[in-house]
Amino acid sequence: MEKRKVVHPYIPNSVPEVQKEMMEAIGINDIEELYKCIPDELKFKGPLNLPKPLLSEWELKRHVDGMMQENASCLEYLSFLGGGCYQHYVPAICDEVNRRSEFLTAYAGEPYEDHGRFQALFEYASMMAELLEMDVVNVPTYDGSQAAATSLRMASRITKRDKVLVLGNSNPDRLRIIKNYCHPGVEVEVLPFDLETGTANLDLLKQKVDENVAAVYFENPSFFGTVEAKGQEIADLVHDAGGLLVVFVEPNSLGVLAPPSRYGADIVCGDLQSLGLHMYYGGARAGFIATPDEERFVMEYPSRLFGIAPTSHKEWGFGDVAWERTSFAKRENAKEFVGTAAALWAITAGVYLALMGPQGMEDLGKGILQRTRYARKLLSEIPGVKPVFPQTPAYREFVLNFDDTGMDVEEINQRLLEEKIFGCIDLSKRFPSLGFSGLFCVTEIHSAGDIERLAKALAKVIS
Amino acid sequence: MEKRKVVHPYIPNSVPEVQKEMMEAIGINDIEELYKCIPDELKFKGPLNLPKPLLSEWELKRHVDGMMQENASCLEYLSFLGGGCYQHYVPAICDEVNRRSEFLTAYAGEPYEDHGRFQALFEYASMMAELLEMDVVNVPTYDGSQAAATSLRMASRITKRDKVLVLGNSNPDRLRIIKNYCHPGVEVEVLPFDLETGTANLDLLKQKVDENVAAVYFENPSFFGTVEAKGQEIADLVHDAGGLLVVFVEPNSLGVLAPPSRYGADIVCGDLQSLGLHMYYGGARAGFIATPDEERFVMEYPSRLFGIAPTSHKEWGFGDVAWERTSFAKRENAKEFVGTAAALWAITAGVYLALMGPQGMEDLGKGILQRTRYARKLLSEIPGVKPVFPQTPAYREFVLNFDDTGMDVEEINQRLLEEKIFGCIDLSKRFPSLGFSGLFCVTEIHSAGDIERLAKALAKVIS
Amino acid sequence: WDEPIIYELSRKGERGILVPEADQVMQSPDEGLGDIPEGLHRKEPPNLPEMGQMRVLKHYLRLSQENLGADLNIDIGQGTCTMKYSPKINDQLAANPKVSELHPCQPEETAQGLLKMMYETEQYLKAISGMDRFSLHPGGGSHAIFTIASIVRAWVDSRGESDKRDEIITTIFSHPSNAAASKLKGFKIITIYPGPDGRPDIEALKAAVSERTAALFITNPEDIGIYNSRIKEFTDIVHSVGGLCSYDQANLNGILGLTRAREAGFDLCFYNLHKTFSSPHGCGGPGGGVVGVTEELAKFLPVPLVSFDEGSGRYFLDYDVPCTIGKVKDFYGVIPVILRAYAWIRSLGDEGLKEVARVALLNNNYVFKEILKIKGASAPYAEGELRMEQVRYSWEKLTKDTGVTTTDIQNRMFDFGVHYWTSHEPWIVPEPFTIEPTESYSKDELDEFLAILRHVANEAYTNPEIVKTAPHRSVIHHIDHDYLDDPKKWAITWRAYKKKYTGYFEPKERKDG
Amino acid sequence: WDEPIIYELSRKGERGILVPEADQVMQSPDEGLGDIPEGLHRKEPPNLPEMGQMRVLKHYLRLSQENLGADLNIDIGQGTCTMKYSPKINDQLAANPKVSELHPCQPEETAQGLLKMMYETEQYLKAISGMDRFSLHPGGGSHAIFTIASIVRAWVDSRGESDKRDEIITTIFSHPSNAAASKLKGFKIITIYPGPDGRPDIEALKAAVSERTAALFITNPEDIGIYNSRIKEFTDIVHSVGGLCSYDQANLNGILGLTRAREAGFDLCFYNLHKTFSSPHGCGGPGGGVVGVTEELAKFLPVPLVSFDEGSGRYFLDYDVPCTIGKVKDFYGVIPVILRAYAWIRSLGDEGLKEVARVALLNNNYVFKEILKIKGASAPYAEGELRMEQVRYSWEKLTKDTGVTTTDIQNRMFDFGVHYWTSHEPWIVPEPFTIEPTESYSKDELDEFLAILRHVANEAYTNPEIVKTAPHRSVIHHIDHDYLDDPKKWAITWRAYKKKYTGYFEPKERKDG
Repeated sequence: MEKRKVVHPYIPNSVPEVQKEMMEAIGINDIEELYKCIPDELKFKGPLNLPKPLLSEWELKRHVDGMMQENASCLEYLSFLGGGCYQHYVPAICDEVNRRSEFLTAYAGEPYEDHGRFQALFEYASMMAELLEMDVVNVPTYDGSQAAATSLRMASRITKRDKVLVLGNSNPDRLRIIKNYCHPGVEVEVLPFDLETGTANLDLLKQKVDENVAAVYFENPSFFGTVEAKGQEIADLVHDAGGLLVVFVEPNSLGVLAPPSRYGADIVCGDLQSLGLHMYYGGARAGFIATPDEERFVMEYPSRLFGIAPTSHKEWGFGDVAWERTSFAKRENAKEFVGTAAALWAITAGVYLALMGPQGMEDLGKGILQRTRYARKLLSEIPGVKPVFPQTPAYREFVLNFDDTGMDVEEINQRLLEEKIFGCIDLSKRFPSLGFSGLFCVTEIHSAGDIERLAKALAKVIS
Repeated sequence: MEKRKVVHPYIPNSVPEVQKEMMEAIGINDIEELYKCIPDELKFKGPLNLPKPLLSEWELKRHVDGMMQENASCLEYLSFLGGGCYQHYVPAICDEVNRRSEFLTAYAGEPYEDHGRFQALFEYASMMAELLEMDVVNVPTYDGSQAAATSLRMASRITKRDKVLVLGNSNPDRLRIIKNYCHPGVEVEVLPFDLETGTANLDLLKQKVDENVAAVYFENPSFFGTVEAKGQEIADLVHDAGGLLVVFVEPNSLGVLAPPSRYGADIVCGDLQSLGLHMYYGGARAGFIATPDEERFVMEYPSRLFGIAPTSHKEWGFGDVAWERTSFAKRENAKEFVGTAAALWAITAGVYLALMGPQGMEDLGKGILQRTRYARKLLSEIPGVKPVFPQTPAYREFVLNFDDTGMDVEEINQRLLEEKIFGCIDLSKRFPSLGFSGLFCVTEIHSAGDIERLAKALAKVIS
Repeated sequence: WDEPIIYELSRKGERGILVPEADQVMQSPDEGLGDIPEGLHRKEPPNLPEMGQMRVLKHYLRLSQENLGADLNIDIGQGTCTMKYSPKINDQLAANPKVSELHPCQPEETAQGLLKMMYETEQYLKAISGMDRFSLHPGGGSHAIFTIASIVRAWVDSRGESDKRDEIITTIFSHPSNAAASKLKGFKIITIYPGPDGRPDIEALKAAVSERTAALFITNPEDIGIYNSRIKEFTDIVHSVGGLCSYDQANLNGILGLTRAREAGFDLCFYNLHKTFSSPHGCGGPGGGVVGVTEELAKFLPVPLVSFDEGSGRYFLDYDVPCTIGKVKDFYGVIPVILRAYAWIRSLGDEGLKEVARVALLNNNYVFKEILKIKGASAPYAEGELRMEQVRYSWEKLTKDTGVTTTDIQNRMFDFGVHYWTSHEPWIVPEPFTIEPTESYSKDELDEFLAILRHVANEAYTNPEIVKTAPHRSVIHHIDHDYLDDPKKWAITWRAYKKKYTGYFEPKERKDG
Repeated sequence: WDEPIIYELSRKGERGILVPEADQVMQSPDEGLGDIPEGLHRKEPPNLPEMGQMRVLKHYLRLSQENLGADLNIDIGQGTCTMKYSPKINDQLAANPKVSELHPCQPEETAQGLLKMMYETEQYLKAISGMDRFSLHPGGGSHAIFTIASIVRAWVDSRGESDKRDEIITTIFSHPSNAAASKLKGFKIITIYPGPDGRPDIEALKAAVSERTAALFITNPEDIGIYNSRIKEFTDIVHSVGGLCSYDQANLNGILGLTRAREAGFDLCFYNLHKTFSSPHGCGGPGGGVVGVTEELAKFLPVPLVSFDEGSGRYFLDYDVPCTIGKVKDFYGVIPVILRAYAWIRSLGDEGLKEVARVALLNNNYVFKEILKIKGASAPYAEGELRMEQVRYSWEKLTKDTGVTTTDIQNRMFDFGVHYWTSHEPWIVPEPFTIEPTESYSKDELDEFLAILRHVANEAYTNPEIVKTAPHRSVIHHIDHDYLDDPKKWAITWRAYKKKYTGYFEPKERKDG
């Protein structure tokens, strides 16, 4: 019995009769003639070592969903994990919009055919600009870390200096990305943070900032959740030395916290994940960069920038601003490089901001501050648990120390897991100076009951 | 502390300032003036006895999803339940299309604004027509049972007779719907089926069919899954007496089985659930009615019928055929009544048929026949289990008898449940003549492994 | 898009999706259909289109874009239908596989979440209506009316009055299904017309009632948006002759939480879940109708109900309904629609639901005032009074002045991307249109709609031709209606079309030739 | 739609969504921000639009309809980008909360399904490429190139040749990021131009290589669709001077399963998951780039890799990469994109993947033959030869004949609802356009696209004005590009617009006034 050729739903012209017709039009007898330019010794002749295809959708779905069944999600477990990826609520409209075929499958169309995409991205930039109080915002980069690294490269080009200072209370993985991205060409020096407060060590900064420093970089809130209150002093310091201040900020804190532009930041960057993106195991990221509307800044962006322009019929038109900066136009003579990054997430973040509005962002920020305070206080009351940086205000995340419990953080987490709780990020190895410490995170999705459940479980685990 | 008024996201004009502005335009001072026409004694003044609102989406989602978490779905349990609602695979495109805002939230627009809806429904009817080999298909009714009941009412009006005969191997719930729908005006007599074969008792029919009978009705396959092979004899019988043959058919069997029009059916009806609709606990239904393109049939439909028509610019136009039949036009002088029923499910079924094509429907039907045979055989080999109607071919469903196991069906099901299997529909009470019997169902989603898992569990349970 | 009929896209051999093959062990050695008798084999494959998956998707995406859904336009032109916002979160909740992949016959212990949701929904509906028991089964408003008519029928029969009580009274501004479904259940229909204030004439009712009266089926406020303040007198009159009163509350939006069926003296009522309770309309369903009754009539409801067993703490399907009419719908109701309604009620609560009604009234009366300022427009009946949640207007004067009809206006409104419906038949109000702003639209959107309406009305006076020849910007142009009403010409399927025509509507054979 | 800028839709006080309030116990008695120092309080709320939920949704739905996605049009006009069908089932699989709601730091034992998927994906990519190890981290093709450049940099540094090996060779028809990202990593760029047959000039390569050569970054077939049969010679030449060879396989579609990077002598390669492997393009990301390397270079890959521990039977995040360049991206890669690629590979298997390439070639050469018949069109280089998966064409003759440019043609193509892109800069090929039919379109759709192209080319000869003044049916009309390049005029946000303009582009103050 001859096996019928599979006509695959994704490949309409795998129908043999159609292929024959098309081959005739081309003037060949065999599809293999189409790749006779590949030398025989380079032709791959064997079967690829792949599993049997799952030809029907049902089999595919059953297989993949079955595999994913082995995961336990943060909807099933109660999670207090943060450290750069956050479980915020994603409004249904965000999913609705970014799953629309028209946005999901569009790509590089021109303003005339993809007017909606240009407008949506312009509006995204406009809303971010208001949140940040900056006049220029880019079409996003791959992630916040890329945005941070590029911000520092931009600062280096603008100041024509090749050294940057970054605070040691920054996300350590982000610093690895920055270091690789800046090498070679820009030297990255990491400055220890103040062990007492978890924030900048101003004295040290005063020593370090000089006329070779292109920029000082810090994160607000820091990796530890501590809020940096000395922004203006740092800005003054670096500005006096002719350098720039680069701040990585959590945009969802800006309903209540002052934007970095208010304390002197020249370039502000960050990640959009908290603005309407699901966590996706850390796989949904998009980085923003914001600057003043000055040529010296704008011309150093590697990213695409969408501007608004008049049309012959008085509509709102859009297009690429200063295209000639980009590697699309200038190859190796461009500013860094640009490619397909994360536009859909920017549209989504725009939807998020439009839904939230000023009041929503304020409610969100306030609610997170309230929960952070409550959780830190409640957990710190557990015998053996000590708050780290207790005098420093915290946003969303905070550090607890377990030295007095006689248990290490891994063990505590393991025991919490049995209670269906994802506990904290273990800081012991990466920040040995903090002892056996863990980073906890709360967001607007946590009710008082959730936090109390954690407190109870933690008390039980370490008692 | 005064509580701020909630401005609800679904009610933009709940903003107090806006309300004030609008009240001024209307010339009132208080919204209550708008319903002063409601007499005071009818005004409801207390609070409605409702739980506290879940104002944020997150709380709502957490609450509802949490509640649904108490359900165990047929993706988690292995299910062999049928009996009128079937677990077939729903292609992703079906969901994609029926979740599109443009289809989901459209309603009663005219052909000029909702051209797409009219075309999609016309195409649905066209594809069903081909599957059924009938020239007229309606915009669907609430469900297959409603379609069956209306088909019988139509037959009564066409023949001007007021009695219908229905076979007792039909879905008993459907018969309840038919009886209520036909009362008063049309007498419904249920004829016992042949206990040997589970199909029509031809001798009995010969006695019963006379010039008072508007129609004979049977289901193919029957409620027991048995395939009725005597369709043409029954058709001849009723036609000879001047009546009509109404057949309720499973559309997804028609890739391999002959459509009822081929064995003399005058009106064919059924449900669309098997064509791309999720089960929804029995909540996704749509009924179709198909007839020849003859005025005496067409003018008796209560449903809307969409026809194709030319336009002034040679496009394909659409519109309502013979609108004056409907209760929208004629109130109590119309054919039965019509209202919002299940249009979206028809569009979905159309998508399903377009995806499947002739080959897909054949593959589907063949695969289900193969699985039905395999499952019936495998399970019948278990000691104590006897096939019912063993000589009659079956499609998708079949009946097994457990008299020899010493257990009743409820108990067997309960034990299977412990194995995470939804076993069978218990027929013991509704069909006592079949003893302790259960109705099993297999579809294309069942692999040999699934069926073997059931066989193993069943053997274990009853041993 | 100039999208062809799907059959024009077919190419032999293409596949849209593949079906899971039976494993080897299940395949028979022969290629045939096993024990299926030869005569039942399908000889020729069904003539379905053959298309790759992407092309199927593209076809339907393009068709979808050729629609004006409530999500896309300012959908206040479809009066009586309450085209409000259907929250996307509720669609998401209903799409949960823990809802969509449940079988109606699976053990009740494995469907407790869903049963609880149904049970709770009933409790909320009871609170909103004052009724004692609800059935969630019906698939829409007309189906709910049919269910009510079936209950009235069973009630009449149970009293041995089948031949005596055979009349149902309704009003001309109540939905046509009130008359049609009652007729189907064997009742004679008496229709009451409005008095000068637009309200059903109470004298006409008094004249109509008798010991033959089985029931009154009435809406209030009716489709014209005027609340009948004497509604309690109406129900009293019907009760006085021993009849029942059924309240058509398909659209409850103007009085939600402000007044209830119970206090107005009704024995039965129903709501459309796809109107007041926000489930989307789906191009005409699936919707949901829920029927509420007093304790006395609960024993007639269709089975099963959803009840709670205190002992086991479990919800269950309750078939213990002694005089049940049986069933009206497969299984237990339109679950995804019921779930959406549940979620909607939960998201708003007591105050929110009342705010819905209040803002629906506010929006409507704002629009009402503005439309009355448009030259050529009027709102018959009850002059000087405000309206409830909608208004039936008339272009009578405009038509007289300009020859432009409400249908012309309709076609022209499409050019501006908004939906506009005339009204249910018969057109008691001449050249009617019905606007129902609901609570979902902001003042700016209402103003935009009004601006379009004003513009088109002005065109009727200044440039009537452009209105009469509309639509100009639709996907298609003027449709020849003759092809929809003439049995020789109509084609309800492509199969029928191919039998009657070749090419573009070229008749295959001369008629009467 | 004539949809305003979102700020024009704002109405003070409206809300789009509500945020879960902190429970009473968590609220502080004061209304303030607790311990946040006064100076860090935000004084004025951010100027975001205030809109009801339905209006936000409507705004974005309308904008979405103003796009031509691959799902909607015959998207073969975007050559080099492989605009193939992205199966909807894969979107559905990626939306599973068991994927979307995972935190990257949750215990590995609770993410085994996902880790296994990532591990298996790597195995498939190894089979397809012949490479020994893959990193799934990069967020797109350019990012993958950057990662490769980082690895080359680390490799050079590790050999103590930082100052010596400082040149990277690429070709003009390779993606611009090959040059740009290498430059960023401190290399000098040497660009090879094509010989008369369109293939990179091997003599130029020979002249370019030296002990300064760090690596060759090359595409094959290049963007013009011509396969370089001597590719092995190229890699041999570079190896002979001790350099590495990196294969830009962003677009693998023409040779998938037919020939591999390994056999062609490459040390590194990468694929774009949003091209060949079908993940949707998302208006320009999120995409995915995966980097494959030989065993020798695996130690430089970014951390973590995903490995399998035989002992415990568990997959884990493997940080044991001795010379790692560190990290290039947050966490572990674009998970929803990787999952789609996994599903796509699984749905096709060995034979299916090869059929993809075969049909991509077939479709392209069919279109190629037809386009060459169009007056004014040509395909420079390699005359008489067939092409691989795409072709770079030229309207040079048409422009000479009629004055109509490729940009004019582009604008006119939009009027017919299809996308058409010119080409990457610089335009070595005059008046270029690049067509890549992929395997996703049926012959009928290719014919439809060709018919439109033919029609527009014909218009250029018969009615050039209509082409030059296009688009005529777009949502908007001719855009003044001066506002995009002049710093005084540009406005990249609404905030900037409001500072520079009032009304419709009325300057706020005279320049140089």
